[in-house]
Amino acid sequence: MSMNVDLAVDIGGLRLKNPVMPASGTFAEGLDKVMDFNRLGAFVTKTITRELRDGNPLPRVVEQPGSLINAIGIPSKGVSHFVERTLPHYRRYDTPLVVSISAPTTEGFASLAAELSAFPGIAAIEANISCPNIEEDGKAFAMHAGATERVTRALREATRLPLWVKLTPNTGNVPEVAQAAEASGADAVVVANTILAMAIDLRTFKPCLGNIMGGLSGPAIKPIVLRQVFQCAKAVRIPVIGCGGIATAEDAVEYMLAGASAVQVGTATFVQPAAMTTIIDALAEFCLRREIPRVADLVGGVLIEEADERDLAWLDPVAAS
Amino acid sequence: MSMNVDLAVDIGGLRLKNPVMPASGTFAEGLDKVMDFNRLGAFVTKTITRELRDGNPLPRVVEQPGSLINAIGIPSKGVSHFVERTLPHYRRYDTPLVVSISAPTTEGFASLAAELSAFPGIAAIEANISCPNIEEDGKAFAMHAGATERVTRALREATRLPLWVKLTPNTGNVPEVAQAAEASGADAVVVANTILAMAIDLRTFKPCLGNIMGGLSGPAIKPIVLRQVFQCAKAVRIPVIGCGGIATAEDAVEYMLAGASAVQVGTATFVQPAAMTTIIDALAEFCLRREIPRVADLVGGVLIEEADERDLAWLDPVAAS
Amino acid sequence: MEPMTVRPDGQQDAAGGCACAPWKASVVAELAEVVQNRAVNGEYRHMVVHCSAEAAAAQPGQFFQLLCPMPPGEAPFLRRPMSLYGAFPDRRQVEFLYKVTGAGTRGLDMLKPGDRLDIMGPLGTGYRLDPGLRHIVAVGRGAGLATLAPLARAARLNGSKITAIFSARRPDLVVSVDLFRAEGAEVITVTDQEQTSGPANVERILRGLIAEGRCNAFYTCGSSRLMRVQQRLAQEYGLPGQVAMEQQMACGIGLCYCCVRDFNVDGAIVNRRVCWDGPVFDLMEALP
Amino acid sequence: MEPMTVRPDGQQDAAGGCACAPWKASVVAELAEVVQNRAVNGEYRHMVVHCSAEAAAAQPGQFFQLLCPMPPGEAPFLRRPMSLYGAFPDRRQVEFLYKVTGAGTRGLDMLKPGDRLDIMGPLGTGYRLDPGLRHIVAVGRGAGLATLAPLARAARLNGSKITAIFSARRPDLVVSVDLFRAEGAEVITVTDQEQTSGPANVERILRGLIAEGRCNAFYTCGSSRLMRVQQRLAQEYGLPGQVAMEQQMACGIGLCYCCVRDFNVDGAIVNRRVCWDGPVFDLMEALP
Ligand SMILES: Cc1cc2nc3c(=O)[nH]c(=O)nc-3n(C[C@H](O)[C@H](O)[C@H](O)COP(=O)(O)OP(=O)(O)OC[C@H]3O[C@@H](n4cnc5c(N)ncnc54)[C@H](O)[C@@H]3O)c2cc1C
Ligand SMILES: Cc1cc2nc3c(=O)[nH]c(=O)nc-3n(C[C@H](O)[C@H](O)[C@H](O)COP(=O)(O)OP(=O)(O)OC[C@H]3O[C@@H](n4cnc5c(N)ncnc54)[C@H](O)[C@@H]3O)c2cc1C
Ligand SMILES: Cc1cc2nc3c(=O)[nH]c(=O)nc-3n(C[C@H](O)[C@H](O)[C@H](O)COP(=O)(O)O)c2cc1C
Ligand SMILES: Cc1cc2nc3c(=O)[nH]c(=O)nc-3n(C[C@H](O)[C@H](O)[C@H](O)COP(=O)(O)O)c2cc1C
Ligand code: FES
Ligand code: FES
Repeated sequence: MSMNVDLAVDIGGLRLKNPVMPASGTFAEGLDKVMDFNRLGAFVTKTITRELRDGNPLPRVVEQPGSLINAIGIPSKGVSHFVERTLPHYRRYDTPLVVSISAPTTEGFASLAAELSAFPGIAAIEANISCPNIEEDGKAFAMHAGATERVTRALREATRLPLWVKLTPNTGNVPEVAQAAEASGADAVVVANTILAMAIDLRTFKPCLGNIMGGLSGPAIKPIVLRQVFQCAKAVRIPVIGCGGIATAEDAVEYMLAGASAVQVGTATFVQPAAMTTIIDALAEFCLRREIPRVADLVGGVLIEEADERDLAWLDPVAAS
Repeated sequence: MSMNVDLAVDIGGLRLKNPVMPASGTFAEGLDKVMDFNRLGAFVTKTITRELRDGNPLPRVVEQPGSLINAIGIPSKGVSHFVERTLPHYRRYDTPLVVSISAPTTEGFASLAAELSAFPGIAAIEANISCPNIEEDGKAFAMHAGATERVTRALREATRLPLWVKLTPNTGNVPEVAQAAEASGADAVVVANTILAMAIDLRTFKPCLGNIMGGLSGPAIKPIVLRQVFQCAKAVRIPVIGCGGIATAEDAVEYMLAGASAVQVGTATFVQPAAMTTIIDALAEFCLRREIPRVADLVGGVLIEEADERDLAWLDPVAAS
Repeated sequence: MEPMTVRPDGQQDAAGGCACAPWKASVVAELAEVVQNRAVNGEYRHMVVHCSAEAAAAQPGQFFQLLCPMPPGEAPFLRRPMSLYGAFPDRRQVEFLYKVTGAGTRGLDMLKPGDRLDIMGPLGTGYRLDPGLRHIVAVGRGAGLATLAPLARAARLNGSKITAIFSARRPDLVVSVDLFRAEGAEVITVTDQEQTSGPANVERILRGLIAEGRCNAFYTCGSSRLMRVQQRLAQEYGLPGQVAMEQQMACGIGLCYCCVRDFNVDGAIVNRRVCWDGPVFDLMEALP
Repeated sequence: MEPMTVRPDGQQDAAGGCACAPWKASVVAELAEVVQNRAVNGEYRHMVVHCSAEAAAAQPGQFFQLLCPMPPGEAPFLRRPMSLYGAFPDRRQVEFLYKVTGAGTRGLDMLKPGDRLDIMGPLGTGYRLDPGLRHIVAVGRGAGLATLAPLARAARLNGSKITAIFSARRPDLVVSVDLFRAEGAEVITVTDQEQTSGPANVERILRGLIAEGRCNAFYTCGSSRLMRVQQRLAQEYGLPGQVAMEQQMACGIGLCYCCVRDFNVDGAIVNRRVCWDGPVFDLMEALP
């Protein structure tokens, strides 16, 4: 069935056998009980940090209708545990491994990337810059173009591995931040991380999460992140990897039409553990049915009339209401 | 039943008999077929502009799971139609009328507010500054603290009516924008307008909306806007009016606990036309059941331990994942 | 039928027209009870629900907004507009005739007698039947046949004779024929399959009716092509007409302005809300 | 039972341990068919589903993640963890015993025989029963009784005798007693109502069993108070023990780290995922 459809995509020189991969923090070894890991477009690890970290106080998740708020934090066993245990584990597969990293400073990011680059088996680095930058009062790097530019440049100098930069949807101007990443050498941007959110327990009047606030993910955020992917794909020439609420092949197609070259699946895996392989199969079927020979042909394929295009520069929340 | 619970709230000097009112653009005269208008805390009109406007091309709405994307635009019959027809219509009720206004320039906002202030029957002005500012390349005023400060100051000088400023959730730092509004004389901030979003039709590969992008509203956005209300209520001393996905009394309570002094109900009315009066009744019942004598006692009542409070300054998307 | 609107609680309309009459809901969202829901042909389904007196007072051309149940894996969010197909105030029932096309109507399809369905209505402005009208013509196609259906009885009660021209793809897809005949109407069916449904043939039929004095007004719904034919004839013979229009809706009660269409009012293009200013409009003002 | 995991499609585990064995799912999310779902007492409901061979191979102490149907007006989003209450590989059935507490379990409550339920499992590490064990003690309370239940048969098959101490608020809320007795177990019930459920009394009973040589290992679930009693006795007498822990879960398969708990491993506090490293842990390492 998928014989006739070419599912491969190219992400800044890295060829993936299909455009479907996990979102960082929603994937681990255990999922190989559910799916054949060799079928995935790529692996993306939970974000790792140099130092050991505990993660946030419990409760760490609370469900909302059609979505999830999480404040897991980044519990990390540190870089040596990763190099000794995790890295060898994934070498047995022919699926490329993308390692998500984080650090509290520009220099921390750069040195972690440099250190990791020495080890074989890493296909790309995904810099999760939606994390607090202690040099900027705890604001996430990806909140601003300036900090994004600095950290991306430092990363670029630190590693020759393909460099993906993962943005936050919480800033007012994601395309501008994407441009900053592109200008300083990123090979791709991942759009996006979770949207900051909150819920209060009406029985106790306390926040539902130990961390008070957390990140919203899942189907409910799809229309928002899809818009950001569309805006970013217009703003940069490097590939955009879409991530936010993807649960079905239709969602993946929508993201690719909006301009995503590949997609990451996060929360959906918690609900349907085989979501990724189901999506890969259905994506092939979709292309077959619509007589699209290569899934890459979908990328940026949304049809917009010229007249509308002109107005895009103007488009702001506003027009929305 | 509601005899024992005092539902009244005070919004910067304007006393409302209860904290429930419609969100701009989701309310009109026709709803009096469904509910007794004298029961509402306030009326809020669809945003009006000085000039006649057509609104956006069709389709203007597309539904998503648990939410709606709209790109109605601001079709407006102009200010004289409003003064001659709409204003007199609402004078028959004892519910205060809040008039939502918009303009493409600071000066336009100020002169519209000044003009309206001459007419009796307006209890407050709600400035919908989530609209494109032609002086800033079409970016919405509320995207930046600076533009917000300028337009709020001009409005403050133009009218002695209570002044509510309605913010956009699309900016990276809503509390900062709220502070700018407070500093320049706003009596309250409304948090928030819709979240910019998009959907693509997989049959045609075209955007689902004539305007390409639109604003997301409805239950799916509640966790995001609730977080912004919580952040804003910590950042300003003026009342915060919560607006985003409120469909039940529980939602309203959650918003009030997060710091909202009153709430606006928008999209929920499209699904359950009597949502507002149902919420008012259930709010009274909730307070009765929990032995809360005045609904105003809920405001900002979320229980946060001291230790957590300390970390709040640090909180950024980041921590979320 | 549990009305979910606010109970008219005796609070008074303080400064309104009549300061003494307590406010009362004229549109309700209520849980009606499904009495029947079954296929009438390969395309349409017929649903009868037991409802409040307010809902059962609906007039021809008005519509309801139905909160459709969720079919597996789908979550229709907005209500779906459906024309009144029949209203029976005495037995407190309203009827709908619908085609399954997407998530919402797939949800309707699941309903079984005894199930609850949240209906909101009656909504919009229906067809006007002026007392003096001797003979009217109803021209419909597709879901338009559902919208026109309640006119049959209303015309009889008004003392107007009615001739219906029903257009469909195939003869077996024409609905409401018996309903119209039962009310004493003549029904002419035209179909694509028989190649009788083209505008030219319908125009020929209409000219015949006009010539015989059997067309004092047009009532139409469901086809722009046929609407244009009637506009031309209405113009030519100075006949009045009304058309029920469709448009995607969110609120259904005039709040959101998503359902607007352009109308030609004395040469000026005017924007109107289908749910509130219509769905029935003056034939001559409608634009396709 | 339509397995929804990827079909083992013959693709080979290219560089893995055995390069020739095709990959095969050991955990499946599948649509099982409800065979029975009914109340066993005022609090608990018993559900039997027909499922795949993989699912029916579940071991005592393992659990499933159930995708609960949506009750009216509620939309549980995450799956809900439920312990295996019984597994019957021969007739391809698994059983659950659950208490209705919120949206998800209210959804489960709606299921009728013949309905489909999306179950994912078996998950986690279950109880270990070492071959030589002569006599074990199972101590449970609340939903812990469900978790311990499959031990009864497993112990018999292992040749171990079993004594169960079941704690509940009231005698009528104790479940699984017949199930244990049928497998030849002795069951002692202690209840709040009879004031027999306090830790002191349970400790007295346990000391008696130890003295009689009828306790070579502790198996427990559902009460921190009773767990602490057993930890103390295990320490004192050098007895092994295992405890099944609960924690809120999202993924259920070790991906998300929301279900972590602290454990005391040789004096160091270590963070572990209940869904992946457990839910059954060494008794001495567990912290309440
Ligand atoms: C005033 C009015 C009266 C109507 N009366 C009838 C009737 O009696 N019988 C009947 O079969 N159909 C009628 N329709 C059309 C009916 O509303 C649509 O078929 C229905 O909304 C489709 O919903 P869906 O979820 O099945 O389809 P989807 O395509 O999944 O719907 C997606 C969205 O588009 C809207 N939509 C889709 N088709 C239409 C349409 N034709 N008109 C307006 N909105 C649409 C839906 O309401 C929904 O918001 C009427 C429409 C209007 C406006
Ligand atoms: C490994 C494991 C095995 C379990 N086995 C059983 C069993 O056999 N029988 C039984 O009756 N219950 C069992 N539970 C508890 C059961 O999972 C909860 O009662 C159920 O999740 C409640 O869901 P709800 O939607 O009805 O409640 P809600 O309170 O609405 O649930 C809200 C959220 O909290 C979580 N949650 C609520 N209570 C618990 C709890 N006690 N433990 C973990 N998460 C919870 C839910 O999963 C959901 O994510 C088990 C829990 C775990 C972790
Ligand atoms: C439980 C959980 C943990 C996550 N951890 C990380 C992380 O460590 N690093 C990261 O970059 N993103 C993390 N994310 C964000 C996801 O990678 C993804 O960007 C987000 O969830 C949106 O995608 P989704 O809607 O498909 O889940 C996490 C998300 C969830 C739900
Ligand atoms: C159809 C529609 C039209 C709207 N029009 C306006 C408007 O004219 N002015 C405005 O300030 N907000 C407008 N809004 C935004 C709402 O007032 C509200 O801020 C938003 O919908 C979030 O609230 P909700 O989730 O309760 O709908 C509109 C929203 C919708 C859905
Ligand atoms: S549907 Fe909202 S105005 Fe017509
Ligand atoms: S529930 Fe996700 S790691 Fe345990």
